[in-house]
Amino acid sequence: MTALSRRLTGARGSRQGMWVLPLLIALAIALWLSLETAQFLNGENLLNLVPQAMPLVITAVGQMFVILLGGLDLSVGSMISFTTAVFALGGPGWVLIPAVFVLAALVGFTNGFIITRFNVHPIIATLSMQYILLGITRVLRPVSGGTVPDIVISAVAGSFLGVPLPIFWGIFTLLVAWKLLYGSRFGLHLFAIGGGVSSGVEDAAHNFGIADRRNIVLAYVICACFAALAGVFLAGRIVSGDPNVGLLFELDAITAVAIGGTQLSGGIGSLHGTVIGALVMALLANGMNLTNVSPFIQTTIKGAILLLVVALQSRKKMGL
Amino acid sequence: MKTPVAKILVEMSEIRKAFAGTAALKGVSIALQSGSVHALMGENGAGKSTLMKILAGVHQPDSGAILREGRQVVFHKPKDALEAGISTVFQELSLLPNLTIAENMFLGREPVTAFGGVDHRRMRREAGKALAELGLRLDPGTLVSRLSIAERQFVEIAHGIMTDASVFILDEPTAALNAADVEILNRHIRRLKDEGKAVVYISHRMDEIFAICDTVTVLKDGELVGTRAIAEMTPASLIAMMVGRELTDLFPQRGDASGPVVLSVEDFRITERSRPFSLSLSRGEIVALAGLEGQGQQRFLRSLVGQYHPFAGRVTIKNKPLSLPVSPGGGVRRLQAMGVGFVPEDRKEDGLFLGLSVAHNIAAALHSKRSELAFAAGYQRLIADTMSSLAVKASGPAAAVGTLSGGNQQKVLLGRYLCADIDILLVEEPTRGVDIGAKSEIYRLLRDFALKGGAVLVLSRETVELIGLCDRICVVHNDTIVTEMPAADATEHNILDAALSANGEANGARGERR
Amino acid sequence: DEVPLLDGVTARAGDNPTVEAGKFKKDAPWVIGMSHFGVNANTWTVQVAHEAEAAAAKDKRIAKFILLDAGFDQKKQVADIEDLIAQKVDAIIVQPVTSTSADASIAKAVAAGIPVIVHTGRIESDAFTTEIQGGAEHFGKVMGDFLVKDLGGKGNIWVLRGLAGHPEDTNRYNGLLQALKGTDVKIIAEEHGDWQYDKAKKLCETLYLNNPEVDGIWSSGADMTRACVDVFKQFGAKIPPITGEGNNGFFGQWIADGFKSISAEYSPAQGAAGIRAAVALLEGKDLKKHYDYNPPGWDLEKVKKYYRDDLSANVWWPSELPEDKLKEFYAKK
Amino acid sequence: MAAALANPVMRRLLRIPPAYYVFAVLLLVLWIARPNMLNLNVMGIFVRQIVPLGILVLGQLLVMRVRSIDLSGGGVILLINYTISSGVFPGASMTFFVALALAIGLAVGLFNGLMVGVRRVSAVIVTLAVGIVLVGIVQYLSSGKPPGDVPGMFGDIYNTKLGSLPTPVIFWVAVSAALSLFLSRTVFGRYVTSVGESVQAAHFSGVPVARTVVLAHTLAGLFAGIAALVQTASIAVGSVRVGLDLPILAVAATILGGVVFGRGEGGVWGPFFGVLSFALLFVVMTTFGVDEPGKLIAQGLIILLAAILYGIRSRST
Ligand SMILES: Nc1ncnc2c1ncn2[C@@H]1O[C@H](COP(=O)(O)OP(=O)(O)OP(=O)(O)O)[C@@H](O)[C@H]1O
Ligand SMILES: Nc1ncnc2c1ncn2[C@@H]1O[C@H](COP(=O)(O)OP(=O)(O)OP(=O)(O)O)[C@@H](O)[C@H]1O
Ligand SMILES: O[C@@H]1[C@H](O)[C@H](O)CO[C@H]1O
Ligand SMILES: [Mg+2]
Ligand SMILES: [Mg+2]
Repeated sequence: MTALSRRLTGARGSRQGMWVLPLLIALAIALWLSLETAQFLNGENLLNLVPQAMPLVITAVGQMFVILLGGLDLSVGSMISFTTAVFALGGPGWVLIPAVFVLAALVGFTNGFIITRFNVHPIIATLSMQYILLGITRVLRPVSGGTVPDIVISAVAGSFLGVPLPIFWGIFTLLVAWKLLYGSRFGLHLFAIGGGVSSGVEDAAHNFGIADRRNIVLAYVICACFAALAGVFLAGRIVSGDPNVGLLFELDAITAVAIGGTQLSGGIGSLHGTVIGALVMALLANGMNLTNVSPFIQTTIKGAILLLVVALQSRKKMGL
Repeated sequence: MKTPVAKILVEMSEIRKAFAGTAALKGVSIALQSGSVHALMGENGAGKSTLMKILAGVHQPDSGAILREGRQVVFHKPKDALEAGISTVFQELSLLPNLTIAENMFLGREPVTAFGGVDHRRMRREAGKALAELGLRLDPGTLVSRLSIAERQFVEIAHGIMTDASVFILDEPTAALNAADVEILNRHIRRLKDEGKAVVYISHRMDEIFAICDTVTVLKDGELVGTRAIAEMTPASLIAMMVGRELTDLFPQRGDASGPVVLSVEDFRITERSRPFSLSLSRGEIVALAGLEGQGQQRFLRSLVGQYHPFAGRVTIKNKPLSLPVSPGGGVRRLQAMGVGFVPEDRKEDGLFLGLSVAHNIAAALHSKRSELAFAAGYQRLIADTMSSLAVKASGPAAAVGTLSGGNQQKVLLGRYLCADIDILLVEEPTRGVDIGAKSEIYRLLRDFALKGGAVLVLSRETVELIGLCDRICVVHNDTIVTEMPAADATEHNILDAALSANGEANGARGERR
Repeated sequence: DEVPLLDGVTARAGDNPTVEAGKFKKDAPWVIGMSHFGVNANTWTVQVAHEAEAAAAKDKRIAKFILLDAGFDQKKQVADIEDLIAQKVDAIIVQPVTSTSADASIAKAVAAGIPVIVHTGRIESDAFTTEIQGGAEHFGKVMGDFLVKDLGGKGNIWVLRGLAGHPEDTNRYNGLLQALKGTDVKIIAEEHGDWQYDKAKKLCETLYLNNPEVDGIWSSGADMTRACVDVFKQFGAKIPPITGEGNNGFFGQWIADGFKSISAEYSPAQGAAGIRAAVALLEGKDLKKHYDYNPPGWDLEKVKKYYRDDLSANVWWPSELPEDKLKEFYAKK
Repeated sequence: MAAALANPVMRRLLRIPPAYYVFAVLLLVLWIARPNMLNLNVMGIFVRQIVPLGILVLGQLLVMRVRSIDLSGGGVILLINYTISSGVFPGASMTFFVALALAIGLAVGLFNGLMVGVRRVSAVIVTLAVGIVLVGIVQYLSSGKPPGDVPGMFGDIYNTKLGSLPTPVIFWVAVSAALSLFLSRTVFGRYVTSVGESVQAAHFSGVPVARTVVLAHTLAGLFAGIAALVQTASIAVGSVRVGLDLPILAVAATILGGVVFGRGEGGVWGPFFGVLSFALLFVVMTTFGVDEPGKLIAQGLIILLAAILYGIRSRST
């Protein structure tokens, strides 16, 4: 029994954190839904689920990179709104699409630079950035509107060989993230830096000759770029620019990462866990709609399930 | 043995370094020769680690120069030093717990595959080979968080010496190792030397210095005392050079150990499969737990403070039973309330509040006796007394403990328990990384504590220390006590003998580590 | 024969096609879905949900009424509408979060043959089946006209706006600007109070302490008017002409303190109107594509008729909730 | 330069939390632009606006010093506001409501504390989730009974003054002083410092680590309960939504005040001035008529610059 619960919750002393239990929970929700309502397994609904979950999957995966370092990025929500606002400025896709990623990289770089060079706590640095970006977004686009390049709209709504395009967005996101995290020295260095931070020896990785600052900056750049990717996706989905579309999304992203077993103290976590975390949240939202749970009680249920999943993830270390 | 022409690989000249106003190095020069092992000696806080951290690129000197094979170099960061062929095993363990052994060993210089990914297979293979050369049978895929301190130390050493460098710095690599392990390390140091590398070896263990070093440089209070060939030195003259006086008696006189029993352990079984044992500790007595690494001595001690659940047994402290298992969260407090102090071996991780003042560190255990809502006394007097009786070298009680040298940190840690109202001490590694002068002081402190009616149970990897300090020695093997002997009759040889050949099964020194 | 949707709602003049009669006709029982922009934004938004639920409960032909809450999240509204389509509901009522975000999913619903009714907000496309446009410009202009008239076309005003970035806020503000055009009424301070009491109170205190000389206050309604009136009372100052909205707490204040005001109308019963429109379409009745909700402002006389001393500050007028519901929800103990 | 840095007085000065100089600069700006506003009457009113945040910050700094965080404050405030305004306790007395509010705060804080300190789950997520659940409970309850009026006595007390200062402000100062004394003088204060520096070392020196964390969270819950009472008194009516940004703002004010996870150089007064800085920032920006985007950008830049300055300084020492 204890061995089993260890297996499920623990993988204590593993680097992936706890992801089996969230996976079981995701499966349990899916099972419950398919028994509860015929509409869940219906093709149309399953096709809806992918684009519904996609922005969260993308943003959470980006967020995971900085959380693995023991950092946090509260500016991703604003980054998403900002991206849609830039899109709605008008202009051809081949200009706007590269432009938003350059801007995102710049924002991520600024976050990382401030955190590493000036010793500013990530929460403060990225919270400030959240305000600043939101301010700029409101200047660019005081209210929602404008048009989004057609190519973006069709890249979200269309399909290829009968497979809806959002699926390819997902595959692309996961491939890129996988390569960065598991297929490069950078990924290993992220774990190393985060491991040092979480064990209280901030410069442990630095003493191994790892370019810690550069890697930290890079992680924030990656996080911002994934947020921008989610912004591009959302711009295509809501077909306009919107200054509020990303509001509070950073909290959803952090929650998804945490549900998936990645530890906020750094060094422990996994890509698949993060995807599972995002899926738990998306399934929950979709499931409550399909089973006609009253909107007055949906928040409580969502919170309670979060609480449950997290409460089962007891860790060795105390803290954030 | 061929003797290649020795050349100077590194020269550090007139190095100065101050931390927040206090000078750690006041113009020290040192030259490292190829094919030579260079000992760096000095009391705690003399500046040895600081000098080497400068060479490793961790700190930057305030002034002075580093010459690498005659050319001046500047190391801004550790990576620069690594790239210049200088590899370091740091004094403080700094492996990353969430990475595997192989990853730790190759961190910062991982081999890559054709696709740009980390070549894990190669890393494991080579790490496995390196570990095997050090006589370790560990899976290179094991996470470091699962290793014991000694195993970590070995991994750290493996990381440091299995590199393609020409200068190797080993800052107290043997602090957590036992004699057999030290011998393995020495073999490798000799190999490096034969390959024409320069090795800097920092240790407080005199025998090691004389066994493998060629040259010794002695520092005192950040100043260079001198550099000599080991061949010209004797242990006594080296100590004299370090402390400015001859140290006659390292160990204090033994006392009278016939007081009443204060701690008795009966039919104790560490695990389900281990054999039961009993142990008693009397007032005025210092008892040792000896044995090879990982034989259960630490597990036993820590099950008294609740970190482990023993399988069975009865423990009585001053005639009051201690109900087992002890709660993991409250065990330390429980024992403190019964007058028992526990001093953990890893002072950096488990012992000290590195960022807080000496005063806070010393007083920490005193507060625990009172209710949360009670006023916290200042204990200025007691803190000052403790600092002076332990001769803690610090700018004052407000100095952060993390800025003290290793030996002084250890004194602060012991001071915490000595000044609390405690009459039984459970001590792990009382002198890890402590210089010979401080060692002697610590031994005296523990003996004084016993003489005043206290009782001490000590666990240490240094057999000589156990023999010299204690009254009785219990040798632990395979999770049970196999022999008990009066320390006066014990020798390193018969302890090792008992530790190795208990039950007639001849376990290799490096047998069941895990 | 016009379908009565709500007092004050009229078919738009000019180019206004009629929805093909019988196009969405279906036999009862019906399932109607509603995507609410944010049930729990404030007590007004809660009441809209209650009004809709009550109206749906009254019509026995509606077998199921599914209320979904976007929580002011555009992403969620898109997902909510998709989920309603997947459930194959018979009609979808949308209160758009923004003027554009729901466009694509509304088009999707219509393509699936489900009629879509849009109300209390507007969207930029006309993919919907029918809309009851809550006239935000009109609302702001009614307030602005009142101030212009009361100040004799000249004076300095503060502007208390709602949630920045919210179309309702921008459109009401645009209505104000229309009213001010060509007059000598000048905006000397303009701040966002997010329609909330606490934010508006901070703002009014700060503005007052900065410069108490103000001739009138344009408040975008909700709970900001009450806050600003409280500030003037706290300083013992004369309350300048100030605009408000149909909130019972504000009504009580107005009646008690007798300052000059107007109450722009924006009934939470639009929730019920949406249900009626959906029913009309399912019954196969004629509906126009565009309806406007541009009711006149209320003066103190009308306010006195609606004000209920026995109910809490959080009920909004006019309401269609039956008396027992009003009592259940809002009775002061 | 090195010599100057070595001077202990100088080192002390350089470690002053950013909140103090942000406050000083804003005060100077206001003094130049609107000297007439710099009197106790006016300032008292401005400060009163921020008292709920100020009290919430007291709890935040406490949990941050034991390396935790509490994001559930918004939910606590909302739930208490709802219970007082919804009439679910008809005819209850003021004392009852105060006791109820404190009990809710304590209970939520205790729960957070047990989850963080005993079960050792992620503090960010667990307190976020608790906040969501509390908001959800209010949403659920308000579907049957929307919030209504708050007993008049709350507003009456809120509007009183002692001398020329509003009572809520004096109350805030008093509670802050009490916490400051509590932390600097009691054994619990030492425990907080110890746990913040090293959980392991605290454990082995006999600090009841879990109990310290639980108590810190419980007190934070209590402060949230008190903040809720003040907030409710200031609105005088029930609501279904409360600023979700309140806990995050509390974190920001705490960090500006020199308290970060584990370390507490700014004590209680650093974060106190962090809150005051936010109050002044709002006043200054409103005074200058900065528009909404401008406010956001200015707020972000000021927090950032202050943090950068502090970061550079604390690094150089
Ligand atoms: N904690 C610290 N306190 C004081 N100085 C520091 C600290 N950490 C780093 N430095 C100094 O800052 C400088 C740059 O440090 P670091 O090696 O991190 O640079 P970097 O540009 O990030 O290198 P890389 O890109 O390889 O990570 C060095 O001179 C280093 O000594
Ligand atoms: N990072 C630091 N900040 C401030 N002071 C420091 C720092 N590192 C070392 N010191 C101080 O510099 C002096 C030399 O310390 P160092 O660690 O080099 O001694 P050591 O000779 O290695 O001693 P030990 O044998 O105990 O390891 C000590 O007084 C120590 O307190
Ligand atoms: O749009 C609504 C209403 O217009 C009301 O004024 C309250 O706040 C807003 O959310
Ligand atoms: Mg670096
Ligand atoms: Mg050293």
